[in-house]
Amino acid sequence: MTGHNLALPLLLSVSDVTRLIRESLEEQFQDVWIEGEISNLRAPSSGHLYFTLKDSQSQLRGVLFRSGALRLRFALQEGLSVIARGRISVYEPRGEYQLIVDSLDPKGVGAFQLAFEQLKERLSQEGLFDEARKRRLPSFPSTVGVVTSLTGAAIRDIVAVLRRRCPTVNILIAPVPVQGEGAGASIAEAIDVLSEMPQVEVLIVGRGGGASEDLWAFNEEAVVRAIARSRVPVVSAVGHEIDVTLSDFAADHRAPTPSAAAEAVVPVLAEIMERLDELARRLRRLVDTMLQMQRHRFERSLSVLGETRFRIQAQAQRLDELQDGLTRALTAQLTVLQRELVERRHLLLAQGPRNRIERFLVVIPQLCKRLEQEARRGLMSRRQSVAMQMAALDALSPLAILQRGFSIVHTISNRKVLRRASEVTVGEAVEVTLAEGQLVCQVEKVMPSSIS
Amino acid sequence: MAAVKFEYAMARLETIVAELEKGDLPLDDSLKIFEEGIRLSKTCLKMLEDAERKVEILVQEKDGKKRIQAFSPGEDELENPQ
Amino acid sequence: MAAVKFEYAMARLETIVAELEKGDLPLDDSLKIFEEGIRLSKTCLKMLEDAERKVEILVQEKDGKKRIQAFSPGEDELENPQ
Amino acid sequence: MAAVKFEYAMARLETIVAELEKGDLPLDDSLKIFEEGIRLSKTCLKMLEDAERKVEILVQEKDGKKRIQAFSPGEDELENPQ
Amino acid sequence: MAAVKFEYAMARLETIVAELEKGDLPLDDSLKIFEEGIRLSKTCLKMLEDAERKVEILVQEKDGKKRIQAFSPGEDELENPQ
Amino acid sequence: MAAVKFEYAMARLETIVAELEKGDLPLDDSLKIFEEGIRLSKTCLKMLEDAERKVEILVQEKDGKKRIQAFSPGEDELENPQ
Amino acid sequence: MAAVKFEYAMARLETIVAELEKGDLPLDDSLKIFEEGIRLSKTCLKMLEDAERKVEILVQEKDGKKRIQAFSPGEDELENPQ
Repeated sequence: MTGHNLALPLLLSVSDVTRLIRESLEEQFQDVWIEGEISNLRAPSSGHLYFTLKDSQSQLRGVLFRSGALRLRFALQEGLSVIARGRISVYEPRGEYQLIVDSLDPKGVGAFQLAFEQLKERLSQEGLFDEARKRRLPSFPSTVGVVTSLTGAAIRDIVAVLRRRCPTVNILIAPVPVQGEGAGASIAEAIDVLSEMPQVEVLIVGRGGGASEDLWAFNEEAVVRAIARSRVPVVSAVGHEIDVTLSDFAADHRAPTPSAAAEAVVPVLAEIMERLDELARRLRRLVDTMLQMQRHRFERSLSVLGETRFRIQAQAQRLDELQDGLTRALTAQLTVLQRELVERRHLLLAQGPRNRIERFLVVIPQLCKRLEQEARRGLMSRRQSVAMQMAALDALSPLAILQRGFSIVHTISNRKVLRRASEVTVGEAVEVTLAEGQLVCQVEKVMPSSIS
Repeated sequence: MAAVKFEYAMARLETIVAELEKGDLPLDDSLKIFEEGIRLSKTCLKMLEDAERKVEILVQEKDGKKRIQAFSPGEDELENPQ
Repeated sequence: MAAVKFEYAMARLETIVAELEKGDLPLDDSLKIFEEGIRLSKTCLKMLEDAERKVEILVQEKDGKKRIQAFSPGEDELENPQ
Repeated sequence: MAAVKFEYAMARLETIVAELEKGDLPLDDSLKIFEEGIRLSKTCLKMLEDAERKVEILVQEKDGKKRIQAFSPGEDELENPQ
Repeated sequence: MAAVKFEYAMARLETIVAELEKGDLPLDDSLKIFEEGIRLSKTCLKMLEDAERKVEILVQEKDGKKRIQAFSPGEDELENPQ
Repeated sequence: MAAVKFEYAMARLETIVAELEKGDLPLDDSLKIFEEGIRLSKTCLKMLEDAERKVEILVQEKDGKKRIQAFSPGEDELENPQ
Repeated sequence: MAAVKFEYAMARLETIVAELEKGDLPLDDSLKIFEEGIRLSKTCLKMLEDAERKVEILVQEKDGKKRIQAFSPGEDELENPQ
């Protein structure tokens, strides 16, 4: 805000003036410490934290960028008094000035908060809050230990939920004061005692909601350490969901409310019973199924085994066929042979000597007939020849002259035909042959001259 | 008769006929051969008759046998062991 | 008879017939072969008849057996051990 | 009978028929082989009939056994130790 | 019987039937293998019947046991120590 | 029974059944394995029935106990020290 | 009851059911774990039935000793949580 600013041109754009204001502010408020109370806290997903620092009269917008926000050791809360350190700047798009925070420390709660932070830091270094230490809760404890006040809603809620969910569970309560002087020591002792009791399987440690100072006992080191060394898993249930204590960090399980703790510790018995029932049923069903399957498998094998009979019967059928074939084939051969034999016998009979015999029986009589004919004809012709000669002889007979009256005289003594009378002597007997008959005469006279 | 062959007789007969036909034989010779011719012709006739009879007998014998055979074949075989 | 072949006899018979037919045999020769022919024909006929009878017997025998076999196969086997 | 093969007999029978068909055999030879043929045909027939009978007996025997087995399997096993 | 394999016998029987069906065997060979075939078929039948009986007995035994088991499981175990 | 595993017996039975189903075994072999199969099936059946009976008993026992427990929980504990 | 953890029994039961579900166990093993399963389910049931259902409180005596005593803080309060 010096005079020479007046040397600026008369007409400035909004941007120009905003830029000039920013430069001016940044120059003057480079590193300031500001005390105030957090309000209008916003934590968008970017990780930057936006809030307003206020006191009784004024407000100042502030922003803690993501890197700074991650460095915070406590959770930034509405109404928290803090000492912020940073620089003033202008957010030009809106023309608003704001505090850009470098570091932020709590103010107001002061010693408590600091102790909390210091203890938390220390125990954390010791590894008390390590995730690896956290134990699984028993799924079905028979006895649940409860460390809380007998007065107040917490114990009521816990017992009611436990009984409702799991009527069989035993509940062992260690009543303790949960706020005020000595509360922490009582709580720690109760945790130790209950955790050492053999029947106890899980612990619930907690109380109902209240002011943050009222919850302080659960930030005490003794309580946190008792929780950490408990023989059995511990469920913490302090205040409401937003209330965070060191007990919560040390517990094996953090429940937002006492009711929630009771729910976390026991299952619903009805569900267990149902599960048990179901398992028993499945067991039975599985065994039945298995037996049925094996039975089925067995029956199938058995039925195939039974078919052996059919296989034998099939063989028997084939055998029958072969037997039939055997007889049929041989009978067929016999029939063929018989037919051939019959044919040959027919041929034999047809070609037998009978024909020839019959033929000859015809031929021979014919030959005989010819024989006879020839014999007779030969005789006949001869007879004719003889007859012819006889006829010729007859025609030429010297005796033919006798018919004309001649006669032939010949001597009886030498049968000489007489041609001369002198050839005979008187008294001699001569034979005279006539045409018919013969005469024997005696010569009486011989006359030698012829009759002329 | 057996000695005189039919054919010889016939030949002689034919010669005689030829001689006679020539006619130049004395009567007594003619008479002689004429007579011989007559005799020969008779002989021939006789031979022929004998032959005819024999043929007849053979034929009858054959035919007769045949007829008899038809009734008693066994006996026939016994009577004619050939 | 066994010695005389039927075929020989038949051939001779035919020769005889031919001889006779030629007609130039002397009478007594022709008579002789006529007689022989007659005898041959008888012989041949006899042979034929014998053969016929034999064939008859063989054929009948066969048929007879067959008929008998049909009724008593066992006996038949005993009677004809071949 | 075992000595004479049926097929041999049939073949011989065929030869005989062929011989007879040719017709140039002497009568007594043809008679002889005819007789042989007749005997062969009888022999063959007998062989066939024997075969038929045997088949019948074997088949009946088989079927008979079968029927018996159906009623007394135990005895059957003792009677036929194979 | 144990020595004769059923399959061998059946195969031989098939061969025999095929041989006979071809029909070109000599008669006495045919008769011989026919007889062999008949004997084989009897043997086979016997084997099959024995097998069938055995199967029958085993199956009945099984079924019988089953029924018995239903009433006295303990005894059954004693009778059949496997 | 303890010595023979059900699974082993069933596996063998199934092998046998498969062998029989293939149908290419000799008769006597198939008879042999059939017999084995029958024996195995008896064993298997017995094992199955024993198992079924055991399951039945266990299940009934459980149900029975349950009912008894409802009336006398203390006694039950003495009888079944687990 | 304390000795046998209910959870352990349940877990084992689950394992058994899972084993049986896989279905690749031999019959006798299956039967064995089935029996075990049945017994486990009985045990679990028994544990539940045997549960005492106590609500107790740890009380500090005057002498500093701690004592457990039954607690029935306004039953009405417990039974009717708002």
